[in-house]
Amino acid sequence: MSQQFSRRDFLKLAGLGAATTAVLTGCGPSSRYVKREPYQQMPEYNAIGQSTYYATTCRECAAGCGLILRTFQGRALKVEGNANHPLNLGKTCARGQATLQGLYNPDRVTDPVKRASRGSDSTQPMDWDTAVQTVADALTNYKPNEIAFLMGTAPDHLFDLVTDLANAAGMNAPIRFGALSMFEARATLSKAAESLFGQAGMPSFDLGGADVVVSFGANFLETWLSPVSYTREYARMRRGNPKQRGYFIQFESRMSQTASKADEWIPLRPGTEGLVALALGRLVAEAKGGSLPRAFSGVDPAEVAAAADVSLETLEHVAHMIVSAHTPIAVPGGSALGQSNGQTVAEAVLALNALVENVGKSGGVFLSPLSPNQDAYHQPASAKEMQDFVNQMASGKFKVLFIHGVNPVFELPKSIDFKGALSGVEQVISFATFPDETALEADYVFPDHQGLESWGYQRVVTGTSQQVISGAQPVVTPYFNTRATADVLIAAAQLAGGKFAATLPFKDEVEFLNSKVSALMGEADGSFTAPDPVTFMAYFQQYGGWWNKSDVRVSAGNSNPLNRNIAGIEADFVGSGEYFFLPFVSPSLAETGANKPTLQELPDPTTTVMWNTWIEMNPETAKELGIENDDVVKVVSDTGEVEASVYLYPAIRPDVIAMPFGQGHTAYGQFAAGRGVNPSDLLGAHFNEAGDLAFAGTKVTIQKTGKKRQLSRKEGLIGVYEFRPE
Amino acid sequence: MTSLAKPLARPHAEEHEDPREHLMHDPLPRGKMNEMVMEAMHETNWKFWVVTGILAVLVATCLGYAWYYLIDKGLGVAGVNMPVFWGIFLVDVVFWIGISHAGTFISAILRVLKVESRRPFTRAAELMTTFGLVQAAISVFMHMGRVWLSYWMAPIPNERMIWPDFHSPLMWDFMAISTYLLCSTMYLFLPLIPDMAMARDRSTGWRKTLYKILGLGFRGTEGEWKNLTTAMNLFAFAIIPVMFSVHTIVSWDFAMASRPGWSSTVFGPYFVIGALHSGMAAVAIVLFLLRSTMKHYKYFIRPEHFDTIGMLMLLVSMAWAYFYFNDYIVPWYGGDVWDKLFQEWAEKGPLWYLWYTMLFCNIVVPWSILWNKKWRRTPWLLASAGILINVGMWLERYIIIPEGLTINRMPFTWRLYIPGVEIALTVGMFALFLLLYMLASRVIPLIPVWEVQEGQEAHLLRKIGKAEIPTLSELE
Amino acid sequence: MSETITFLAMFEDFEPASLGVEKLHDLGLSDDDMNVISGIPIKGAILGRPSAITYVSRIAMVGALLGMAFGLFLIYGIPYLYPLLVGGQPIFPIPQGIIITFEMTMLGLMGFAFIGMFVDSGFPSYTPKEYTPEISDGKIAILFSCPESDQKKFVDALTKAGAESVVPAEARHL
Amino acid sequence: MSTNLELPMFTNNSEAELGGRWGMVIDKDLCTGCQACVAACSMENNVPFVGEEDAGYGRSMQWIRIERLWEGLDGDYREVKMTDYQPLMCQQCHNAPCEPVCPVYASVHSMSEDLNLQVYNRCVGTRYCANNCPYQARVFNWRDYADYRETNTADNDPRWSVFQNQLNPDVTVRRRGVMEKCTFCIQRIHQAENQAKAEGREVRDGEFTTACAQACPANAIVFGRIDDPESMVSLAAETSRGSRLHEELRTMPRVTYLAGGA
Amino acid sequence: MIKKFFAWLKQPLGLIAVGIVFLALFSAAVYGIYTTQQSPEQPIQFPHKTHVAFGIQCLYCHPGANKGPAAGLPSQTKCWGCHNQIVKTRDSALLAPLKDAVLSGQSIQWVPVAMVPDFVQFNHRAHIAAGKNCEDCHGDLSQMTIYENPQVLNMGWCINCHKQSAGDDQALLTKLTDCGTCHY
Repeated sequence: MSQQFSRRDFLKLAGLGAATTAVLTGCGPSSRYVKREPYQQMPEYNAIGQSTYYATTCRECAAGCGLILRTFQGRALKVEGNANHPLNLGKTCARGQATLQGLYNPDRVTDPVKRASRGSDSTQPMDWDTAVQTVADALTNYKPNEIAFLMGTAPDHLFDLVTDLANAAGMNAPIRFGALSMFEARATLSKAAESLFGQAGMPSFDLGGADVVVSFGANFLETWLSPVSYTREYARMRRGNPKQRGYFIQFESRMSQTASKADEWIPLRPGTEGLVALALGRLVAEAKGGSLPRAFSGVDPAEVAAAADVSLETLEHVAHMIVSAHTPIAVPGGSALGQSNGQTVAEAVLALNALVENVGKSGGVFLSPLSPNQDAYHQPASAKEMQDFVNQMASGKFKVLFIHGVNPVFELPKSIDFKGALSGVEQVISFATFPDETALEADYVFPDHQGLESWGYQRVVTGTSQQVISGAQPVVTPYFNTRATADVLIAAAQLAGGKFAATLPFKDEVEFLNSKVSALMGEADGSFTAPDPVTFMAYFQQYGGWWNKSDVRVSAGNSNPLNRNIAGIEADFVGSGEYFFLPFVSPSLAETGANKPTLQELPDPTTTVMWNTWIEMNPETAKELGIENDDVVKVVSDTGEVEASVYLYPAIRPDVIAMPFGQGHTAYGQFAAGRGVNPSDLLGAHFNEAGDLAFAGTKVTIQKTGKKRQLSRKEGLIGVYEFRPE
Repeated sequence: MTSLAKPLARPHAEEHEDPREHLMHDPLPRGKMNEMVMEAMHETNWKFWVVTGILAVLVATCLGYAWYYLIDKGLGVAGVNMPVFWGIFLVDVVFWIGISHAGTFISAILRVLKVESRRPFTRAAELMTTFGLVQAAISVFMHMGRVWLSYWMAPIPNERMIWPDFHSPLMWDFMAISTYLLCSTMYLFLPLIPDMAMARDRSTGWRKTLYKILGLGFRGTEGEWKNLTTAMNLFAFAIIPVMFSVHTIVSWDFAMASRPGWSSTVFGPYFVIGALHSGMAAVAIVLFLLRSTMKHYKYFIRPEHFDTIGMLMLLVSMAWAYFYFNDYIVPWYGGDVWDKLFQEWAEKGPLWYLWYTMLFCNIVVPWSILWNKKWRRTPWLLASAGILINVGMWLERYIIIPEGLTINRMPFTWRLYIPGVEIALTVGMFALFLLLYMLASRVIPLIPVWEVQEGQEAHLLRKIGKAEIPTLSELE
Repeated sequence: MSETITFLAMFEDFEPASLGVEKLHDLGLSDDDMNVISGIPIKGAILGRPSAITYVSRIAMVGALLGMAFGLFLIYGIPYLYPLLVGGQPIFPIPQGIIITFEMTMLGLMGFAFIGMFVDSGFPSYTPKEYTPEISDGKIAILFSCPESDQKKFVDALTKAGAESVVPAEARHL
Repeated sequence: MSTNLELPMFTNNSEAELGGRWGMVIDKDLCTGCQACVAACSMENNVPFVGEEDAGYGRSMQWIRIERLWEGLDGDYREVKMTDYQPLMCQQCHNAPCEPVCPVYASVHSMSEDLNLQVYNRCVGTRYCANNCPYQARVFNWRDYADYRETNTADNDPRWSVFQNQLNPDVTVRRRGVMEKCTFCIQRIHQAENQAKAEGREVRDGEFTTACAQACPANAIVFGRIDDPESMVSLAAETSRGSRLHEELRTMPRVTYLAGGA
Repeated sequence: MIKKFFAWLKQPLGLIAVGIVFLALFSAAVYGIYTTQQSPEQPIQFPHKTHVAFGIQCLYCHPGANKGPAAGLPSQTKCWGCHNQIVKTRDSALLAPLKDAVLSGQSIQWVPVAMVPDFVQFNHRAHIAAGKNCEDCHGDLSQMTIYENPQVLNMGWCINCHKQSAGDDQALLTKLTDCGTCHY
């Protein structure tokens, strides 16, 4: 990054601006403060004053949307969607747009560092050669099964590299984890899919083709699985067919952003989603006539109505809507699966889909296709598996732990004490780009490039019916002294020699990528073909990935879901409190957005609160407890307590308290550190049958603290609540 | 000089009232009056310097540093936000222009109507106009985002070939206020010339050179007097419409905006009467201060003057109440929903007490005190009524501007306004006004002696031949 | 004829002053040869003199016209020089024109009245003038010049008419 | 230089039908309130962030504000309904009330693009335009937010200037004391028109679009030429659901909102 | 004491002293303003005159002018294309910076002189498409050694030319005098 003054630097020096330049030009040639530097050699495709566009993949969440980055004289300026990419068709979400602030951010880790002691801020920079040597030593000094890899949710090229390395060298297979995968209960979804399709995989819901959508807690307009494609599907459902406007019903105890777009939001007591699904199944089956499938026979709608605090007429009305619809669809997700009986709920809802025979059809449920170079669906670690991993760490089974693209100290509940377990590991090496909580606990931090500066590809797990591998290429030269983790591992493997060197005989990451990508040349009806690997790689970079043109819908397997009996039981709750606790993922921040100021300042869609955590409480409950807006309140559960300001949210059940997940960092840069609180501190190690965290299965008590802290809202309280015009 | 003539007996004067009680009927020789005024100007005890010191410090910190801080850091340090883009800055602008209108009202309208009891305090009132306008100009420039570019508002040819936009009420403001400031300063200076000449003859040292310069070599020849009196008459007649136009234009800043609560047709006269209301009250306060602090001023400023001012205040407060009710009832009865909301917001919103204080100060206080002649004539009572009225009028503008801006047609954006550094700036401006006034009292004779004597001469009875006829040089 | 001496006659009050003026008329001085200096403006009629002529109002009228022209320029000249459209309002704003033209006319009127007074009375002139400080104490002075030979006649006539003092005036710095 | 007095700008016949070149249709039924348009707009037009305290006091600089109100707040919580999300940006009115009130021609109407322009370098910051806007679509630079070092760090930490790499060179960076608002991405309009003129053709519908329309995942925002009847935006505006905000004020806004619901 | 000083000032010698002091101050001020108007030192005293004399077109070294907003600068390799065959390059002191830059791979720090402020979005392509050529704005380069602005590039000068070139074509005049054309 040449340190020369460019025209843009002129703004930095001249205080950015309109007035100063006017004053400057007024009193003399402003050129005195600006130098203009021609390139020594003109880099290709960089005409003067023209922007160049590069295709890459968004790394903000695991969905893998295709982006086009506008760059100008070596600086990335604007993110735009890749119109050819089948997942997002040219569109992006707010976090995709703010990814640039992750690239140009003052808090990034700039050099490979050695931390004086775990948990201390003081680090002394190293050079990359010693860093690679450290990794090589880590690989060789310990037995292969004492080396563990912990990676982010996205199944990308690094995951393939590490998997090859681990299989060849006998190391532990890399584990993928992320707070989003925990809150989306991916393990529950894939196990429930097994009940419907006979094989594990990530179910995909074709909302666009449906005319009645009944969703049980699935926040698909917020951060669920693949938000951009599901928002597009939602729009197709509403206005895709001019003659028929889709009808959307949401069963959720809190009106989330998704529920706010529903035609009917039906608040039900948390934990009873399974019962309601079964009751609906029974009502629909009876309305359709024919035999009552065994799955739905064990439940009585009247009792369910009482248990779920929902009137029977509403259930009958919804059942009637499902029956009269051409292509109804039922979607399980979000807080519904975050209960102790999460898997039962998922199976019940999928059985409902089977009942209306929409499996595999347009507007129905189907199994997301596996990408070509993938044999079976590899599911990210469930919370239970993470707990076992942590126990192994604590017991000292692992001597070396490599962490890349995940921040478990912040994301895992405090009860699964990841930080404590780290003491059992001799050497912890983090590849974090930002000094987050986990990097604070690591011995070394060898910073990876930010997403926009790195090579790679990423398999698209769900959200489209095509097999997609989304490609990535650096759009700018790396801004700081960082290096790609794949390069580090390859170099370390060469140094380590033996089995390591044999599995990764590549000079660098790009060569590794070529080998992986050119394997796709043989695939039938791909989006592009090329005679030789070099042109194939060039097209791969240019189009932003490879996908097959045909629609690969994996539909029903042999297992008949309807005649299995599904236990209609209520979820059991942990904790002695009298309020249900419902943490939800903040739509604008999710788990990695806290370090980007533009995201921090995006108003939350439902409450318009910015920059902080809030507690949503029903105004009636608050009146009983004598709480007003902005009162600081302590929420206590069995495993912990947090304090935050209250937001009187009118559309939430009186016995439910909700809190957004995404803030409450203790490190991770100055925009995130010390801002808000983390609701996962309250969650205990309470899992559902599939091993996912029952995050919505906790009961808490509320204690007033008498303090008051103003929440920063985009809305004016006067016009919206207190003094509103009727 | 013992006058040969007897004072004119007032035909309808009550028996017990001593005719000498009226200034016009209690003449003193001109030399004596000159001496009294010069003495009042010279005698400055330590208390004066203490108060001036405090005011100077206040101005330096509250106005000087606070304004620098505002310019350096940007308007963020003030309390203005979205949607309340204009806060106390604009309240101050309207308030100070209101104060300045009293000066013109006294010195122009009362002069044109030949109300004799205006004579001793026309200059004090005119001084208030000029200093009030200085404050208004300051607070106009203070609220601008980039005040260092405000010269773009002046219609001077520039190399950009772009001129200011005269569609904008702010440009009418710019023109009107600068006209009014210029004219009222000229109008202050004209009657000052003879007094400067008088002061020139009676002082020495630096004062002598100053008065010599300001006196312009005035002797009092017929030609000079004729020019002076013609010019003053011209000014008296011309400045009245300018005064009415200035505050109407200031009200048009708000009336022209298509906002609920603002866009109403009655704002013009309503603001002008509001200006007179707070202006009269301010005059009462100033007279009380002059009377109680300046030496010999008890002779010049008498209860009869407070009586006139009091009657005017009562009259104007009734007119204000009429206009306020007019502005209130029309939207209340048939206005669109947003206007009604604004009124509901002002009355029942969180700042309801401001609304009630405004009504109390502007209507109840004047109507309960000023009808009684005896109360009207006690200076301290009139001054305190004046202070309350000014508080009421300041609040009335606070309700129209910041609270008016809270309510707009997009309920999502309604937001309370919490003043920031503007409070310091407002305090600084009050201090600057008083400071300027006190310093002026050391340099300029606040009583126009020649006008007072002219009035007294006119009220004497002349024995010309056999008949005793009033040589009312002024009256015909 | 022998050179003349200028005299300054001080009078206490209107009557003696008017008598003095009559005396001077009798002695053959015309109104233009004498000048009344006083502490307050005295109408000419009181002393039996024609009221002084003044050009202030004419100058003010000129100023008013100039102001009006400037106001019209602001409203119709500026948009003509650089037409910029705003908010659906016509480019030549008639109603705003009235406001601005009125303001500028008034400014022109008063500005030129002020200047007119300066010009007409010859202000500011700091040259030595015939003046005594008592005038500003309320006395009325008549300034006249008479041939040196019969100055005694003039002095006696005026002292008889009630003049306090009749003394040859010498120009002093004010 | 003769001035043709028949042009609409001289005759003020505000009955002139909507006319205009650029317009936008926002389908409130599809808008999910996900703030993607707000983020895209801020990234494209160098809109700075302002920090918690100022954002909470109504000083956030975002050019688009997603509004939502509530219905049925007084009744049972089950009956509470949130009104449709409504992204509100400058409506580019034909008779913009913010234009005549600016004393220095900073807010002026562009006759060639028929848009409302905000000339940043001419604005002196009286903020009268913001008061007069019935849609409150204008935001003000209360402090030097764009110069991140100055406002956000006590010691002018140079590392902060790294944010400035992301500034878009086609858009002026505004300093404190300047009013700003949505410009319908006029830099994109000019670039497209420039390109079209170079190739000697008119700008095709859909050839370029604004940052918010480009990013909106639900395709709720459609931008295009409203004077071309076949353009997407004109067709979208034809439906009976279409309405404009505060039409009774005769501002003739260019953004049509399609109501949600059946 | 002060009186004596003032008295001395009044007599002729004093007046002369005052005159001198005033003149000194005035000339310092004029010099101060003059320096601000001077464009700063260029790394190489590049003589446009000689290159134009060789018949080199403007677009050869500034290719961007008819393609986009910025005219661009020649890369060093372009200069070195000719200069390495010219003997003078090796030994003349003036060309030393070029030689050092090319050999060391550093880039030459040219100082832009025809600068418009940042709030003006100037576009070369539109002007060339409108038929203007370089001399109209940059002056006659065949006479100029180191480039200097022939006139101050301020708005008045631009608008004047815009109005003249629009003539009485009303649509073009509206476009060229429209604020949004240059300021956004």
